[in-house]
Amino acid sequence: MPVMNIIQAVNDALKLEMRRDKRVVVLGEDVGKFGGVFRATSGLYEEFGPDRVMDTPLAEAGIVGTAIGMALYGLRPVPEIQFADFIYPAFDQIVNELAKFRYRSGGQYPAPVVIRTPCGGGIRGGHYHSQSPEAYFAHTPGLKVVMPSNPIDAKGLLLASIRQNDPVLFMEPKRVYRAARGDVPEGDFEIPLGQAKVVREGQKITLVAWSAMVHTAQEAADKAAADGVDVEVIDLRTIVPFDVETLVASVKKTGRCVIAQEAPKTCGFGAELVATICERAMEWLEAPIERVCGFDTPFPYTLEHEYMPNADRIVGALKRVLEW
Amino acid sequence: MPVMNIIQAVNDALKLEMRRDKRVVVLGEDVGKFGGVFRATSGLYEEFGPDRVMDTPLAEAGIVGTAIGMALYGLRPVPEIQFADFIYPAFDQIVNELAKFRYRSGGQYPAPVVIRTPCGGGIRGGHYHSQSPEAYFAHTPGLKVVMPSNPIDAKGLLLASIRQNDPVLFMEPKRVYRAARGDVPEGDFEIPLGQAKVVREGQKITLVAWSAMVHTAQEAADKAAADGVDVEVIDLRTIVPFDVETLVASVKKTGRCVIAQEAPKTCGFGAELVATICERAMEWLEAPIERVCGFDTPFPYTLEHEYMPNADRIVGALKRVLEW
Amino acid sequence: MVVAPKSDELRRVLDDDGNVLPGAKAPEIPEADLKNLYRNMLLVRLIDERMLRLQRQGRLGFYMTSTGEEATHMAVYALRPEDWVFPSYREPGAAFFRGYSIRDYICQLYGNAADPIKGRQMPVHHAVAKIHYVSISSPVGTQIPQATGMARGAAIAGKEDLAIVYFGEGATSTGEFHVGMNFAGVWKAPVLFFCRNNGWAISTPGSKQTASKSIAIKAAAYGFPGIRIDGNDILAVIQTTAEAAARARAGEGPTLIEALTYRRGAHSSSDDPSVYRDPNEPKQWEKSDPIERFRRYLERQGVWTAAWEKDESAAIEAEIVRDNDEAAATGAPPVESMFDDVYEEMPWHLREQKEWLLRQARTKSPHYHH
Amino acid sequence: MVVAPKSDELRRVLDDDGNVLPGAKAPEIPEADLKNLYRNMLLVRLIDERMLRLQRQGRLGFYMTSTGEEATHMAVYALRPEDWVFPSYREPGAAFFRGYSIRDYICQLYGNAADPIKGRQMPVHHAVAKIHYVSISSPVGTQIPQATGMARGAAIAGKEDLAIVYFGEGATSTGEFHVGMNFAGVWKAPVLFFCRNNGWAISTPGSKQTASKSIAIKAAAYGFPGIRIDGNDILAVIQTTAEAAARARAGEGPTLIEALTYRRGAHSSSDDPSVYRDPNEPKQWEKSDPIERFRRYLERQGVWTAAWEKDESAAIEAEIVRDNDEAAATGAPPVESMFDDVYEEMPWHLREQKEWLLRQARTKSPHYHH
Ligand SMILES: Cc1ncc(C[n+]2csc(CCOP(=O)(O)OP(=O)(O)O)c2C)c(N)n1
Ligand SMILES: Cc1ncc(C[n+]2csc(CCOP(=O)(O)OP(=O)(O)O)c2C)c(N)n1
Ligand SMILES: [Mg+2]
Ligand SMILES: [Mg+2]
Repeated sequence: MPVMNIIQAVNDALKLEMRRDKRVVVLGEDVGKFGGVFRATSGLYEEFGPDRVMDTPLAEAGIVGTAIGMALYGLRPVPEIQFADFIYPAFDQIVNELAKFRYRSGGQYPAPVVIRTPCGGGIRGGHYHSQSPEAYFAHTPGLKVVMPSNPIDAKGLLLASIRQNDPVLFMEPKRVYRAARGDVPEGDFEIPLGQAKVVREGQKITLVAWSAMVHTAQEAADKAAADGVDVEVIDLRTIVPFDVETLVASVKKTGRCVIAQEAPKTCGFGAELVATICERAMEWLEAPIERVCGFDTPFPYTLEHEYMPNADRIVGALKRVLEW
Repeated sequence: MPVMNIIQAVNDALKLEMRRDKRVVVLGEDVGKFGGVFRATSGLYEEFGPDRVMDTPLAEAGIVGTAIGMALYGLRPVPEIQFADFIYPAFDQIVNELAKFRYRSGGQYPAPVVIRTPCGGGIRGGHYHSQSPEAYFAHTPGLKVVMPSNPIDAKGLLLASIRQNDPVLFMEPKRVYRAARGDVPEGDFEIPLGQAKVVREGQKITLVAWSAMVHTAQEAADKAAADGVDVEVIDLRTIVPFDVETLVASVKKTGRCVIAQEAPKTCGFGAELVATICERAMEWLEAPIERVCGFDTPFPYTLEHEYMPNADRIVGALKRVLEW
Repeated sequence: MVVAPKSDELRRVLDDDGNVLPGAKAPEIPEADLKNLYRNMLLVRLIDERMLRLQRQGRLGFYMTSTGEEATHMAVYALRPEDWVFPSYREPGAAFFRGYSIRDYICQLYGNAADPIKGRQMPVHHAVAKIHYVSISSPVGTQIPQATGMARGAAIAGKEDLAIVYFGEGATSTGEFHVGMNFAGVWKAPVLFFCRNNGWAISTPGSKQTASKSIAIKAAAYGFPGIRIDGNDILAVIQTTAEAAARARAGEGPTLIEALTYRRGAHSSSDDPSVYRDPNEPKQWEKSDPIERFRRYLERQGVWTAAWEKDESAAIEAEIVRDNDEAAATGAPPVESMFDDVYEEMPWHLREQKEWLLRQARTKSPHYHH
Repeated sequence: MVVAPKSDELRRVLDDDGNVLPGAKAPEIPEADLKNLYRNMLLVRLIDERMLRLQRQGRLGFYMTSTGEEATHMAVYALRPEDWVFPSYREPGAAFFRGYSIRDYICQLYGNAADPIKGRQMPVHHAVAKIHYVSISSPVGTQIPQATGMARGAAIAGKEDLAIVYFGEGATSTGEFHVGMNFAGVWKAPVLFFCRNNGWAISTPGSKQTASKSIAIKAAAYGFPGIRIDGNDILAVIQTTAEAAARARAGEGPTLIEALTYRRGAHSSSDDPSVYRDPNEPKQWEKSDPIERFRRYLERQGVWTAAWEKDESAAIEAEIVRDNDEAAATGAPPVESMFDDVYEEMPWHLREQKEWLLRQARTKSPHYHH
């Protein structure tokens, strides 16, 4: 099996699906000849031409709005938003239009659009090249939100996303775009949406993460293991709909839970996880669930490593919850 | 003391502050001669003229974007977004600009803008005249989010919001705009942001709500009282920053909690409340906290009363939590 | 060929009395089609009157009329049935012309169990996929880039289909108008931008909406032609739309059509224009009523007779009454339908919420019967 | 008076050799000012070279140059000091001209403890309130409606202040451009829209950005004049800006200035133009280099001498080196500063998060020393 990084895995999935399905088109800023600022679409323009790989004017509302129209026509658009931080000009098209088209038309107009966008900090990107806005979309019925952490999931989940018929926010962990490498099967395979993955089995405490935070969580679990603490790490992979069985089963087993979230704490997706676990496994909990999150400030530049949850901070939380 | 409804209280606060402070200006769609589609700004155009009460073109991004510029110049703009459902075209100006101006400039550029907008369902408004998008803003550091439920709070909180120096999302409960009436002091007074109000004292269980849901919560508490269940009802009034002391103290007292939220359940503000309470009062909880919320669908038209939390549904939750 | 006009130039075929103007040429339209066009405009006028009355009687939650703007709806006559219509809330005639039934129309207004959109949206937010009439949204302007994308999609698929998108002059102030027009210009997408300039956006007059000399002139900012026409002149509407469609199909790109008309009624049943508008203003527009002008033209052509109109009106009225009685008697959609169509398949959390609600529904509560 | 030009008309004062063109008239500028303008353009050129080199050496996280566009920065010479500048990330010269210090500029790039914005944003996102230079944002176009609002605010307050807003041609595709321009037209706001049309938006050429004949022509869509000028001709920039400012102060409303220039460097230090752009294209623009053209003009005026430039360059270089060494040696802002300025007063949740972090910081962790 070839070893790929996440960029290569995404690129591979796009090429594969565009060869397989003529309806798949890509559009966005600089996705054409340039292949995208992170090069995730490189080679597509050369292979599929300007009709299926479209450089657009600088307008996210236009990118998503026109993608919706293409989807209504029967195409399979996969627009790219250059950074998740720049998705807000398209917010109305996403939450009021894309998310509601199927429902508001009584099922007559499904709009299968898969919006790819890199998210997260750790690349010295400051306010506007670091954000993790998944909670906004998780709170929007009609959208699915997929957040892979590694190459094989990125490929399998992207293929599955393009082939299903609901709108998907596909958020890619830019901090580990190249750092996260792994074996990725050649050719066609899918990883179904809505299934979490236990990336490390453990008995004492459940540690939940998604996107780039999964790597920080694993680093923390390794450190904890060195202190003899046996942590179970869950990579949610899809946050809407999320895999409640796997999550609750793990917490019932361990009786303790820590959630690692890069986004600001208040009203982040971690809060939903805490609420759900408490609704379903309260009597199994031996300690309060702790959230290790980004702070409730805009994403800073110089102090980004102080801002972002790191392994030490997660280890601290694991200890506190275990010793509670 | 005169009796007012919420529209009159908001109108009174605006007139009062515009007389007191020349820097206060109002802008939005149809806010001028027409006085706003809910008439909250009626009479302002006649009294203060077209320079301080501005009908704008149909563009929310323009309304908020220009309001930011006015605030940077030293004015006190109070833009109106006609319905909260139409705020998303301004989402980028609100979350990437307004919320971050002070921080990103190292404190050089505060942007005190108070965005007024009616929210919530129950007026047969369907998808686009019923939404409660507060969670999006609660997850955005730099914004304050104020959601009064009654006339006196609406006036006092609006005056306080316009006078402090941070951006505020001031969301008004349109379902009870006219139905909620009460004594409102004439002239000047403020209700400080960040303070919840115990609107009904009780011993057995804490019921938390904000905005129009407070009235549904009180109706539920009355019904429960008829069954001899003694419910404490908290009106949060401000959700960012919310009054954690009052909330946690109440839960520690009662040991049980139900949260009533009109917005869709997943990743709503209620989830943050559950998570916060569990972090701070887990050992006092005698039962899991239950959330009674809007369902995770777009806001429907015909079935809106089935969609929205009602007193019966809240009573059911109170019973379940008490009997747990 | 459409050419960008001087901003004050206004294309007309018929004068206010329904005479073909000197120098103008009426499009060739078979008699049956002329009658069908007239009949559909009449239908809009009559159903608007009826439904507004029902709304005033409290039997409908909300309503919006098109009175005085019916000619603009008939632009679709110049298109093919496969072409796509992205409507706003004020062009029901375009749906009727394509075969949307009075029955479905009224059921949508009631949001009842027979509503094609299952009671999901407010009245007048129709969606009719089988006639390529796209789902109407309240947020103003959002359909504009969608139409551009649809048209671009058709071109990518190698099809000849085009899209027409309707909107008011207020919508031209939105960012969506700008991005939809700009993408269309760059892509030379086969899309027709049809602006009903009816003078008002709720209480906001055109003069407060934009300082540009016209709406048509805005097309120059995107590199394609804009043309201003008399929107109460059905022949000008059809002729101009046909020319723009020919351009689009020839690969020459989009056209912006500004149809000057007037919103004679209130913005909606929730609105009260007396607060902000001189009541004489709407009156002045009655003399260029699009239906009356067309009627006079048809009469001169020997196509229209009073007897024929009497029969048509009676037939329409009867159908409206019958379908309204049936719709009013039809119950609400089943509670459980609220959870359908959020996604193609219902995920666990919605399934649970649905089951929970159905359990509740079985317990006594006034809310659960309609 | 500014008049809307034919889209192909281009206003120039200087030819590529720095001669005043026949029929053109050079604005009256005192010698000291001419030298000051030249010096500031030189400063931008030199500091860009230095900082880009430091970035390549890995000593700066990120950088963006303005090479070849320096003349556009000098539009502010035609304004009053109280007027407000809404910059994008590519007009540092406008800040230098108003007195922003090299020291503060470099400290911002390092995001160190002496950074005027406290290390909050990426390099080149300056904010300098004392010279009315508004906080730079990454999201393209967002400053445009803000500038309109600021200008409208000044008018409401009865002041003569106006606002100038800089943006690239890519920004004209955003919804923000449209709403900012449209509000300004309706309000006749005293705002100058200054578009640096440098041909590229990262890898996207102007031809893929819009199909309009020019950027200037877009002003017609908003009812005010647009004018296209040679953006590498500092005298055309100053003259046109002065005229537009006079219009604005006279209450005649906004003007759109399209300054034709060229992005000779990469979009940013993260960009590699060789992937998408013919390397000869930038070369061709070197012959109309704005600094060299101005130099030749000044030389003819007897204002410029090689010796003077040598001294100025040396002084600038020395200042840059000194301030850079100091900035590089300055540590990061204190960890606790991360929680300031989110709100005027710190609410409980941020206070708790701050205290929690400070407790952590005291525990050993590689992350907490800089
Ligand atoms: C984004 C958005 N903002 C505000 C509204 C409220 N609103 C509904 S219709 C309307 C006026 C639309 O005017 P116009 O586009 O001219 O269409 P017309 O009603 O005249 O046909 C407004 C402001 C909305 N629906 N969507
Ligand atoms: C809303 C938004 N979308 C995308 C980006 C990414 N981006 C940064 S600069 C840029 C190109 C801007 O081009 P232009 O406006 O011409 O300015 P120039 O860089 O040429 O000076 C893009 C696409 C962004 N910063 N903001
Ligand atoms: Mg209108
Ligand atoms: Mg550019």
